[in-house]
Amino acid sequence: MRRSASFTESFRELGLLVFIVIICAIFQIRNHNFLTLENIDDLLTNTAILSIMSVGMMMVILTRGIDLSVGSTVAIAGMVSALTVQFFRGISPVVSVLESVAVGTVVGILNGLLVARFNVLPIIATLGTMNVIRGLTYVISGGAWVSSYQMSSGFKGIATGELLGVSNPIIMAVVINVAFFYFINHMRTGRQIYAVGSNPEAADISGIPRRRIIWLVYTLMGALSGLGGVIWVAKFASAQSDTATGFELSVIAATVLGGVSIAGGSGKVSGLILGTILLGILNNALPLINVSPFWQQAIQGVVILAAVLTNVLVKRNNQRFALRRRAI
Amino acid sequence: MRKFLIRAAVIVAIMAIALPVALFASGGKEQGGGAAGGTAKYAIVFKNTGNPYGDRQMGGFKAGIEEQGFQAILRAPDQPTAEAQIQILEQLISQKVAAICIVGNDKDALQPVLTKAMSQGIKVFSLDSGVNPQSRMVHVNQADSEKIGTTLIQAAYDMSGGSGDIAILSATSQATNQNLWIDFMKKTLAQPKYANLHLVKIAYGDDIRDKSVSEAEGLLQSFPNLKVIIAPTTVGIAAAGKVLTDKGLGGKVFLTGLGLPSEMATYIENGVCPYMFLWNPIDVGYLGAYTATALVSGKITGKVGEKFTAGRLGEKVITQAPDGGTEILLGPPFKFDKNNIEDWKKVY
Amino acid sequence: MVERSIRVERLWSWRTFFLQWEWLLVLIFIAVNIVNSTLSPYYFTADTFLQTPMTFLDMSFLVLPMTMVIILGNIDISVGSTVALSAVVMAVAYNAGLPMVLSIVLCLLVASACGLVNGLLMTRFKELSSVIVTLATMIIYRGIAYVILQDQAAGKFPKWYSALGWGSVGKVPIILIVFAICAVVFGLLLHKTSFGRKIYGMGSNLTASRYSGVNTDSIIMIVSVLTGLMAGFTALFLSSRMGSTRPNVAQGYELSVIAMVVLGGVSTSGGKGRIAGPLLAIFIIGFLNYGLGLVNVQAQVLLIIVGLLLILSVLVLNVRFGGRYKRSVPGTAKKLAAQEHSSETTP
Amino acid sequence: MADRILELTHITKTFPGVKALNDVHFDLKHGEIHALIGENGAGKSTLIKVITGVYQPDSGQILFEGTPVEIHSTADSQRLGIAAIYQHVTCYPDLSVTENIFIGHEKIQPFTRKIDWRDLHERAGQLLAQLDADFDPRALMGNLSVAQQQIVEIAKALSANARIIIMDEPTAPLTARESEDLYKTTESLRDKGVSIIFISHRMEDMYRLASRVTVFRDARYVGTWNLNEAKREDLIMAMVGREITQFFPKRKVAIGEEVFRVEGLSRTGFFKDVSFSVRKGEILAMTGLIGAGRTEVCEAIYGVTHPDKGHVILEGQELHIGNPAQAIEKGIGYLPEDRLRQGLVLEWELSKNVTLPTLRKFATLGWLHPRKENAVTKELAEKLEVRAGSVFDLAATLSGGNQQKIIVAKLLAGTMKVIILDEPTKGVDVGAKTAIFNIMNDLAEMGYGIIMVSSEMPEVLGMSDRIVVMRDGRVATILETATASQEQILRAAMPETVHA
Repeated sequence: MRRSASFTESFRELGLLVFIVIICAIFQIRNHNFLTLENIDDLLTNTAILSIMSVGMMMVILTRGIDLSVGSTVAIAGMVSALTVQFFRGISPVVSVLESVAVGTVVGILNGLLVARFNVLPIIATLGTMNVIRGLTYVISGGAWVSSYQMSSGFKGIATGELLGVSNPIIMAVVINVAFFYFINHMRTGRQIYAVGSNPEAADISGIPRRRIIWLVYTLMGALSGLGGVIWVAKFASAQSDTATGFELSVIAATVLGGVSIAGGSGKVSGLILGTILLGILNNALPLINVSPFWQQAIQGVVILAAVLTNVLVKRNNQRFALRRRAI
Repeated sequence: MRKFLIRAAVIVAIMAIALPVALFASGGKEQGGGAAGGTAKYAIVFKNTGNPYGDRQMGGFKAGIEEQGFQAILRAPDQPTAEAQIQILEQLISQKVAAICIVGNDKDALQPVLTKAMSQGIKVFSLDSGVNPQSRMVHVNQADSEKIGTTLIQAAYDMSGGSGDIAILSATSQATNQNLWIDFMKKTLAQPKYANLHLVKIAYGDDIRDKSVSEAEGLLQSFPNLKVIIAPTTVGIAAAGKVLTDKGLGGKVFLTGLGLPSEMATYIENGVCPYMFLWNPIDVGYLGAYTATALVSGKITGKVGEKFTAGRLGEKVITQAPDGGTEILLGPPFKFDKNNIEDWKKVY
Repeated sequence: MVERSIRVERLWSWRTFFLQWEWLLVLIFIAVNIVNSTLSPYYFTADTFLQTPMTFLDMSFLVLPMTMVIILGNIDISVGSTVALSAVVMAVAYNAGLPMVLSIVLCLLVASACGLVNGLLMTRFKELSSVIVTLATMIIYRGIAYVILQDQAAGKFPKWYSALGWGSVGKVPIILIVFAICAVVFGLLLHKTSFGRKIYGMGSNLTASRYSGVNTDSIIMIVSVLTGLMAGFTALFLSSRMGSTRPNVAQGYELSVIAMVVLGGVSTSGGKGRIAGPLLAIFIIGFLNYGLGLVNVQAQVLLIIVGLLLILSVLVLNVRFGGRYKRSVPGTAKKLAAQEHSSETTP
Repeated sequence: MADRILELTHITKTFPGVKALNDVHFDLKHGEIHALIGENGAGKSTLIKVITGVYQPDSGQILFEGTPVEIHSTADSQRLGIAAIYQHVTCYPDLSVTENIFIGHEKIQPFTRKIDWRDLHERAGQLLAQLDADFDPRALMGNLSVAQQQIVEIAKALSANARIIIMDEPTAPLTARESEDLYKTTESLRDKGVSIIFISHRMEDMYRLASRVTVFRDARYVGTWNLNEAKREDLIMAMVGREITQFFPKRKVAIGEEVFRVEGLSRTGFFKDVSFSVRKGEILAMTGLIGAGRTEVCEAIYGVTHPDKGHVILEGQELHIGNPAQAIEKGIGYLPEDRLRQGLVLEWELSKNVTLPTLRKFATLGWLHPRKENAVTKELAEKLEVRAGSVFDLAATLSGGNQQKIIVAKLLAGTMKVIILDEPTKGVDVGAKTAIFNIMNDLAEMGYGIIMVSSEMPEVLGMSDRIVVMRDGRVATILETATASQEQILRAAMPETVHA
């Protein structure tokens, strides 16, 4: 029992890892500049936002939910913080970050309200907020952009600054992932997120505050999207109202690819990180090798499907395994 | 049940509120729409909303129309798709506008709706990013495509010191004007003078921020001794500027192309991009405005050789366009560098 | 136990009749039209109601099958990509010299094939939620479209083809006629045939339907293929209206379509809703866009309005059906237990 | 009364339209195993939920060790040391055994707020050891067998050092061997001084474990007996409310030639070469302990699952049934065990429910004829004496018995040759039971071959012509009812070890 259990858990991460190694090898063969420190730095920096937000998405999906509004949240949070910087150049980047996170949190709370309080199905609730938030972004920005020169260097430093030669986004992503790992694996609330997703009714019976947990995850998702927003805007030194359109799907894809089950309750941080990295490589490294850009999507889709299907097949195999062991 | 009725009432109420809110919110943009039916209405449809370049262009158009005492309608879909533009054009047709000035998201996809407009006596012409000759009377070209090609190559030549690898970072590979310019660049490179410039790759950033950045980084990784990046698209050039700045490659790899002063100010000031070019979108729109009125008044019909006076821009003449149609040329691209960027970055 | 007779005729009351969601939609529809016509003098012209639908109906073909999909308790977000792929294949085939008629057939075939693949994946891998399956195929289908057309545009269709999306029979646009026919067909399928009955059964209680001999797999397959087919229709009219096609057409259609279906009062937890709702929703949103477009309202303001409409409608529905029997919806253990009891204990 | 740890008096609880508990009493002594029996819907589960604080009673009093208490939440009941092990095990399949045991009250390190896993795993290991379970506390709950999961639930109760443990039908999903292990565990708990409320349908459980038994019927309190004084018949009578004998109106019908047989049917992990046959007009009872694989066999025949080996033969020709649709086509009808999940579309009208399996008969080229549906529904419903006002009533609004009749109607609407009834009388009231038995007789007379799965001995002996007894997924024996005795059946059903 124990062996098979641990076996199945580790299997997917292993598979992902192998897969990553293989494509890295291929890329390296096709372009020798792929595995240079500098390029890896680029790659990780570009993946940082995705990684940060997929953490939030993992929590949401663990509770059997989904959040389509994250792309719009990135846009509005980024836009608000950028506008503030434009008018008060002086303010410290820390404030901008906090501001952006705050905006994101508000959106998150709103989603949480709809899902946890009014029992609106997550996909619908967030589909609605997605539109509303996107529209609001246009309205508050009046359609204008905030350009590089209107941003203080401190603000842009949020994304471009470095610590010990590692760029801030990477550091933030790492910190958040570590913190998340600790939270989800070693703290009561974290485990209760799993519990709620794994068996909602049991959660009610054993006195877990299900609604509050659900509300919490959407709020956190919003906050992380807010953080993603400010990094995004600082990174590209330009705030637009159509920022990160369709980004929600990348985030969801990364999470699912990382083996977080849409049915809720199961998924591991290690898998999440690998999934994010894999998607990051697919997104950012394909320009390097001379794969025509038009193949990129097709490749992505196939990889995602393959990952999901292996997951199912492994599970089935394991069940058959368990049945054989059963005494008749 | 009663609860339900209440909610129902709430919804209808919200509808009633939402609509005025909508109108209020849009009050700034829409130019009195149906309100004053009297004066003739001239419409411009840009690629998508939330694009300052477009705002300037539409601004210029508005100015041009209003100084002639007419009414301007400024429209743009929220996504840069032809589908959305078709819907808007339909709405303009039902509003019986006098002329439509279209900045196309797709060369061919708008042909049906535009021909429909023309069949109803609406004067149709394209601006900046053109549509095919069958679906327009004339095209207002912001700058001579050939001139853009040669100028950019010349710029690369000067920056690189006459030899080395150069790459092009374009928008999407189906963007008509982009491809036209790239063709002229290639032609120019064929001349013996530029024999030592090697065009190593044409990358497509699809005018999407993150994609353009990845593509720019890809170029730098794949071609270590790259000398110049030419980005004839505002999004692409800004992305490339950002990448070069962050990597501290200013002075090693040079950047030029077509960009918005506001977006590029930083990179021109820090020397990553010694200089770049663009026409003045306000003038483009302004010229569009006078073309529209000229077409409506019948002063011009879109035939080669016709002349008309375009307000402060003086006299303009219709010439043969490379794509077989006719066009009106604004003039040579304008050069932005350290000396003038300071004044322009605030304008657009 | 005394022998007593069981009624077979429905008790009909005005109250229950008018408390149906569709009536609320009718109200909204009227409200929209009033607002529109007060806003713009051009709105209430003779042919508005006949001609306007031309501008938004092409996408609406997807609403019909999506209604079925959602009543089944599934969801399909690959429709937009299916439209793109089939449209691209058609255009390429035509430009390669295939006669237009055959190209059209090919388009419909490709679209149906896409649906078939979704169906196969969903029935062979029941553990997977339809969201995941269609998320993957969504990316793949559009990916293939890009591979085929390499981001170029293809088209230059014959004259008669553009009549499909632009022509009218008398005053009635062809597209409106075709849509009306499709709508009727789907309405009858859903409400008058055993096929529709089974769809509702599966949406309400999949297990029971299975035990009652509903061939769940084949139903899912048929619905998926129908979805594909309708995506094909959308592809036809869209490319006819655009005179050419590109791999990036119909981007984000899936979400707009789902929004319409939900606004139409179809519950995403399955088993509830009627075709009439989504149909009304199509015209509400369509005319709203058109009317506000006439007074040149910014596009993004429409986003907000539609979003609000969506959220509010779902809120109302949740109050209306208070989440009864919706096991998929978070409902408290108490509610479930109470329900168990209501059907367990003796009267 | 100091010897009572828990005492409930005059408890009443109503749900919209239903009285789930009607002025009931219950009391529990220190360190006793007290059985609570009654048919489904008699109110057992509701009482448990009242004790554990999931529900609050509308009226009545709860005394804990003689002092009145109010239990508003599961947290409250936990504080009192009350733990429940529910009928459908309420575990978290995606979490580890340790977590399932300690969730909610994990040990937290003061400053880091970190859960101390090492300590928890250790304690979990110890608890499991006490219950001499052999599996690893780090294993995923989802990978354990139901029996092991119940051990975990018990460990969970112990971890909260519970003084009262409530077991709601714990043996239902277990095989005989697993049940036996559970008995042992339960006894050891009692010896540790834990008081146990043991809810079960099964006489075996009760006589094996309990010292006292309380009987509920139709949400009412019937009485409490000491088991050494109470005779099985008395208890059954208390449960169902009448002399048993009078409601097995088995009629003699002419039994024809064989209509249906299965040979060597096997499915890995569920049952192994099962063979039996049914004749026209015959009622074949299929019994055995729950978990012996009876339902699994039926579902395999009906095409819900697919057997690995074996033959299904109807009227001489072999069938290969891929799904229920085909089974119905061939004339095999099945009345599933779980009425609510498998039998009915609760939010549907009766007529729709009745015609669902045989829609083809009510449609030409797929086009439905509602009038015909309603007519047939009315006819069947009246024949089966369904208590309903109209064919448009929602299935959810009917009582258990009437719902069961509707499901029978679903079978009758079609043309069946063999009908499988899985626990047809489970949780239906007495009147309905008799009605259903009469229906079975009618069906037999019409020449159907009938397979009746049942755990209720009296029912098996009372209604069948022959009895297939299953044990641990195999056919233990096939008996002629005329000569069969209860002891014979039990001996066949139970592993020898039990009765030795």
